[in-house]
Amino acid sequence: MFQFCTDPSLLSDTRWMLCYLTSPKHIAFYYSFGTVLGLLAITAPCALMLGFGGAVAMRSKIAPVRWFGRGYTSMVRGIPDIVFFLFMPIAVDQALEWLRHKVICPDWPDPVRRGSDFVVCAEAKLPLSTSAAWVHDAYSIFLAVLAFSIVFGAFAANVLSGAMTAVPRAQMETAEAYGMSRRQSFWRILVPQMWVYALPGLSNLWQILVKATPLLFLLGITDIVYWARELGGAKTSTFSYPHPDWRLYYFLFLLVFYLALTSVSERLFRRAMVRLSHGQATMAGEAQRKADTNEVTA
Amino acid sequence: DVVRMGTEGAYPPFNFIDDATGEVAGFDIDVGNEACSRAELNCEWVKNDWDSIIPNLVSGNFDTIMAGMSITPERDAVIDFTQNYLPPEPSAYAALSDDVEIGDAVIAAQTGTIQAGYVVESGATIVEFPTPDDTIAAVKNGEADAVLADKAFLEPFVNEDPDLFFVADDVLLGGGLGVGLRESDTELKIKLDAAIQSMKDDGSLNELIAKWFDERPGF
Amino acid sequence: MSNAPPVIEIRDLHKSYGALEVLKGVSVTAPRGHVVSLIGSSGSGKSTLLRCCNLLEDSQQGEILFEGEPISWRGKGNGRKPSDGAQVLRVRTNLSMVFQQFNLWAHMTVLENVMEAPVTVLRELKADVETRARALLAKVGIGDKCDVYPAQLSGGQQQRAAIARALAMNPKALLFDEPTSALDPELEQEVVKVIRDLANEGRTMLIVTHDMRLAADVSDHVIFLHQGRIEEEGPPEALFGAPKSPRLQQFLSATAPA
Amino acid sequence: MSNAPPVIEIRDLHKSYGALEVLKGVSVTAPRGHVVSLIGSSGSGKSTLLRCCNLLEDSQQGEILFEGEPISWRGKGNGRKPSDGAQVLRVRTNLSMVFQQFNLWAHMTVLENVMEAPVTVLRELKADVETRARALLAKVGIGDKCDVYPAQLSGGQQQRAAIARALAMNPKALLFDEPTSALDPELEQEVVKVIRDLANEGRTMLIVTHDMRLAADVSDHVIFLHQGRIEEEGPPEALFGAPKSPRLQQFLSATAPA
Amino acid sequence: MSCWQTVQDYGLRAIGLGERLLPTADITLCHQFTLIGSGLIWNVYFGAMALALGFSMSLALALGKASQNPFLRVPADWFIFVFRGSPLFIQFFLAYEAFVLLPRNGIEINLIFVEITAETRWLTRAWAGALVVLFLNTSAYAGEIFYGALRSVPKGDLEAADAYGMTGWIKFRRVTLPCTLRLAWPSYTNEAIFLFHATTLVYFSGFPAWRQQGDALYYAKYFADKTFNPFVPYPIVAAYFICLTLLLIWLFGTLHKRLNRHVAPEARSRLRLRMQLVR
Ligand SMILES: Nc1ncnc2c1ncn2[C@@H]1O[C@H](COP(=O)(O)OP(=O)(O)OP(=O)(O)O)[C@@H](O)[C@H]1O
Ligand SMILES: Nc1ncnc2c1ncn2[C@@H]1O[C@H](COP(=O)(O)OP(=O)(O)OP(=O)(O)O)[C@@H](O)[C@H]1O
Ligand SMILES: [Mg+2]
Ligand SMILES: [Mg+2]
Repeated sequence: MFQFCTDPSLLSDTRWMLCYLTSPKHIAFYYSFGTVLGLLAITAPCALMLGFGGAVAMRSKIAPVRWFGRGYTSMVRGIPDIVFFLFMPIAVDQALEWLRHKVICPDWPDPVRRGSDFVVCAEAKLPLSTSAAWVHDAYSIFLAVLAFSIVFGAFAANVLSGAMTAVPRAQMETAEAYGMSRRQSFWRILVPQMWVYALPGLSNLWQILVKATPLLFLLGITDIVYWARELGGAKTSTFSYPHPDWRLYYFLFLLVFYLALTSVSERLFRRAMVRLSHGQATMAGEAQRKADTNEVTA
Repeated sequence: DVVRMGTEGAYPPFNFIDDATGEVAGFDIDVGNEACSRAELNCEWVKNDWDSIIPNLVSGNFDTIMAGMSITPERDAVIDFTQNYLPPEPSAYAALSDDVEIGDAVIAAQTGTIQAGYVVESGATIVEFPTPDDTIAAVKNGEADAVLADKAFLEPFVNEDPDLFFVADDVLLGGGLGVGLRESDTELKIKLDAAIQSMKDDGSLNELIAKWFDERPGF
Repeated sequence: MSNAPPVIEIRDLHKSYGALEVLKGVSVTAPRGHVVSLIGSSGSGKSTLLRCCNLLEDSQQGEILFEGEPISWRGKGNGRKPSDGAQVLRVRTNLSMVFQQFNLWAHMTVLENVMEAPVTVLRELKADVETRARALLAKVGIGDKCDVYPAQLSGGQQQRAAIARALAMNPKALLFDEPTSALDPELEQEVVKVIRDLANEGRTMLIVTHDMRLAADVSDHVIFLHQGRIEEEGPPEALFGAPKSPRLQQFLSATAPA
Repeated sequence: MSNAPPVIEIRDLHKSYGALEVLKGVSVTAPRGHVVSLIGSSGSGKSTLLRCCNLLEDSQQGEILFEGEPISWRGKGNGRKPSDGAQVLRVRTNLSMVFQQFNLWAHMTVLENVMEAPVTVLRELKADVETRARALLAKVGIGDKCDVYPAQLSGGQQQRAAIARALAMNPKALLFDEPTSALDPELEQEVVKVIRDLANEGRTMLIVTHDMRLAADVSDHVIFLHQGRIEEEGPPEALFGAPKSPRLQQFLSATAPA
Repeated sequence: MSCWQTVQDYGLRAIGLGERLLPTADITLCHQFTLIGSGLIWNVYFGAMALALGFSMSLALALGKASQNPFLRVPADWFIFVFRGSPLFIQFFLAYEAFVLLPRNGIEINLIFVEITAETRWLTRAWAGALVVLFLNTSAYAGEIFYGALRSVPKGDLEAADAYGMTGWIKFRRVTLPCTLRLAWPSYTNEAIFLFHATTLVYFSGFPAWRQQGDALYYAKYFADKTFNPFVPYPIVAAYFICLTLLLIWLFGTLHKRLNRHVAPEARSRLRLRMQLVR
């Protein structure tokens, strides 16, 4: 980074530290924060959408759709996410390649499974072995997002369907009585009202999602925890910047990062909650009414 | 065609991430790059978690493994290895004092390594840690009496830390380091085998060994 | 006109909650522009009858006809359900209900509550509906409460908002479940006026009420329900003036000033 | 007896919701064994007055005295709150309230609803309370509904359960918010009888009602609230017989058969 | 060797009973099922204990957070914030580092007359150390859930309680708590499931495994490592956990039914059906 960093072993402490903290490895570490945030930003809406779909499927009048919804949520909910991530990406990858293989090279003479090997024709590989490195990266990110969304979608489905049942029956009944179709009463009454009940659960889920990002490494993405471990571990003179075991500091730094992220998202959730509790005859709505009252006159 | 080479990037001096470049570096990488250029292959390094490195190889996400992986019969049953590019690597015990009775001591090792398997069979009490760093930390804070790991990995620590000593005798585990390949990938195996052989023949492999390891016999 | 089918016709309706038989064969006919009042003691099944009429509850036996068109059913007994979704929707848009507990939608302001169904169900123009909604809210006397949430209204205000919401649908028939329970006598008179106007406009109404004065004032026909059966029915003058059944006599005696 | 302090005394009470001033200086006195009725149009602040009396809402100005003992306050204006928790408790256990929306606890059966407060607050013997609760439920005519949950009751049944719950506390004074809104005339007469009995037992009552007959029948004193102020008050004969204020005259004219 | 023999040898291996050496060659499905199943003992132990200990703690935290008193609210707020706001395995790491620092010989507590030596060493062992972390973690999460539910309790119910002079503990236990539990139950069920899943992190990245005694995932990884085939052991863990989750859902569903007794019977039977099917 800096001119004077060429031979770290000769540097004074502050300069050493400066060079150390700007080494390409650290830059990669800083980048990985962006990666994690970006992945969260993609995954959360995907998971929410899958969850919404799952919740709707669970309430469907068509039995197979309902079974599918329940099957999906209970399956994925039943499996610890680590276990899921440990073999899911490979399984999805193989499944996709196998499908492509069947379509692209139908007259490939050799079997796909040879002993423990899984070999598809070169044209069916995902991504193609000729593609640039970034394609490989993008593909692994895609798999990671997919795996995360599937898992957290199942949980979101559960939270949302719980929230849907929590909306007072009378409210839906009234909508029906006014001739709203199932669809209309769903979108106009149920969905707006369910958020109040869903928000605490979703907020929890978001926290859990954020806290699951360290598992990204299992999915082949070098995330912040990977780098913290890598950078913090004791470095011998094999490395340019030898130092003892500093993982504690790196982990404390991560702790601060995660706490900051949590506090920002909590603030957003709280704001959303305030908007949604409006007019609700609950303890929160009541507290809010009292607060409003004081505000107006104060 | 690009040959994708899988490595872990967390096991110095075999493979690690270089401070200066942020890319993988180490003995494995040097050997791999040289072998590739001799075999006229276009190689690209891929980092992968140690735990899933073999499954990813067999499912075709990369084509070789060069990650300080020792040739063992179990691994050989699932994947193929080239001839070794490092003779069988001694493993060593490191401890805080040199009067540790290895036979009934608490020995730390990384989960899933050949050393862990060896400690279990030796009858000592084993404590397994997820990362190699943890095993050394465990010895230093007294959780374990000694750590068993590749000597090349331990050497810098013992050399640079006045509290750590090598104790007991080294043990030889495995059949040396080899390049892991899919069993169906015979063509690549022949090419890499030839390249490694030529490196052995002209002594360039021994030079690399000397560069990365202290006083290690070459071929 | 006189040979047009009645707007609402119920024939021999039976309804149970589990083992409790609430309606034991009730028939009601409400021709166009008529006001039919249901009176009877608490728990006699009045609300249940209204809810069945609106198909909010599935009845086990008997027919429900809307403008001469019978509701088509699927299944039998406890499993009986309306089979034609489009028909159910059509019936419901033409029938507006004011609930005993008001059931205003908690997440919408009063104005939104009133505008909701006309805009989303009838697909009317928002601007038109808004004008009408405001006028209706003003008519029931809560024009100044358009933008507050139901939780901030007094009981009577909620009830009036619920009435405005029902009227906004311009329905052919209205079902009122105790429309004046939370209203003072003055407002009650207002509601009576509103109901009369509606009847004059040709709208049919089914009113459940405990207020004999209301029933006597507005109805063309009064039905006295007792334990799930019709004990007596007839024009209000006859029913209130010369009740025949001893049960009704006893019931009405309570109405005379003590 | 006559120089005993009134059970409930409210002096010049003011209460606003935000900018909306709902009570603008109301004074009410209810001596022991007296029944005071509050009438007035919807939104005039009747429910709010009851809620203030029970300290469920904090008022901004004015005094509330229970058996001559003034509630002690902390803070001023919008920040005013009762300062003595023990006192609040004592007042509330001696005052039972029947809510306009009933507010039965949804997770308890009717019997449990009635038994709850006497057992947990007054620490009476469970067996005794149960006998009394069953008797009370029978008295209000829902003895057969002891073991169902509120959601399974009709509106009138819920209201009666709420009345039974209030009576089970054996309170010195009762606050009724429209105790007969969901009741038919017959049941209403029952409630009137209950209220009379209670008054004879020496219990004080504050009743909010829209039912002029009820007010005329049971009250010793009637208060007509209008827009947060007392417009007129007096014994029922005077108030209903010869109303002075034009607003009350207009209000009452609605009660006369149309 | 018969499968029954394998079960006898390895069924309780995770808690140190049975064969000392794990199978290294000729690994059969039976081996995998047995050992992974025996590892499940630890998952159940961690999950059940943390849940049982955490329940009252989380209610206390929720009440603290909802309290007007800043001396209760601020600590509860921070506790929930810190434990909810950081990844579990960072907590494991930091806790382990801290526990290791405790003196090896225990802490001497001098109480004028007697001298107590508090053994602290066991805190570095997973069965105690990880349990402490999981307990604190789940308390924080469930505390937040209960806090949210507490704020959604219908106001009419609370007003009625106020009006009848119910206060403090009685009002809480008789009215607030049942409503809160009822509202929080689905989320709390989720949290319980998450907790059981989180127990797989104990040996995965938290605490060391002694004498190859670990949880289900530890043995699954062991087999994945020995057979190089992730498609057998991990689905076995997954299957075990699905069973465990179904059991949990059934258990919590039964309680949920109790909490929802007042919902109309037709709706209730629907609910029950759904619960039993899967959900
Ligand atoms: N929580 C609240 N927030 C804001 N305004 C409120 C709230 N509750 C009541 N109000 C307003 O206070 C006024 C008086 O309400 P209150 O409930 O006391 O009326 P009431 O006399 O009981 O009427 P009704 O006979 O219709 O029940 C009404 O205009 C109402 O809109
Ligand atoms: N969801 C339900 N489950 C079981 N029983 C019910 C349910 N709803 C109502 N009931 C019972 O059905 C009977 C009739 O109830 P309904 O609400 O029709 O009475 P109502 O005539 O409207 O009385 P009210 O004048 O008190 O409102 C009552 O005995 C009631 O307990
Ligand atoms: Mg009714
Ligand atoms: Mg009121």
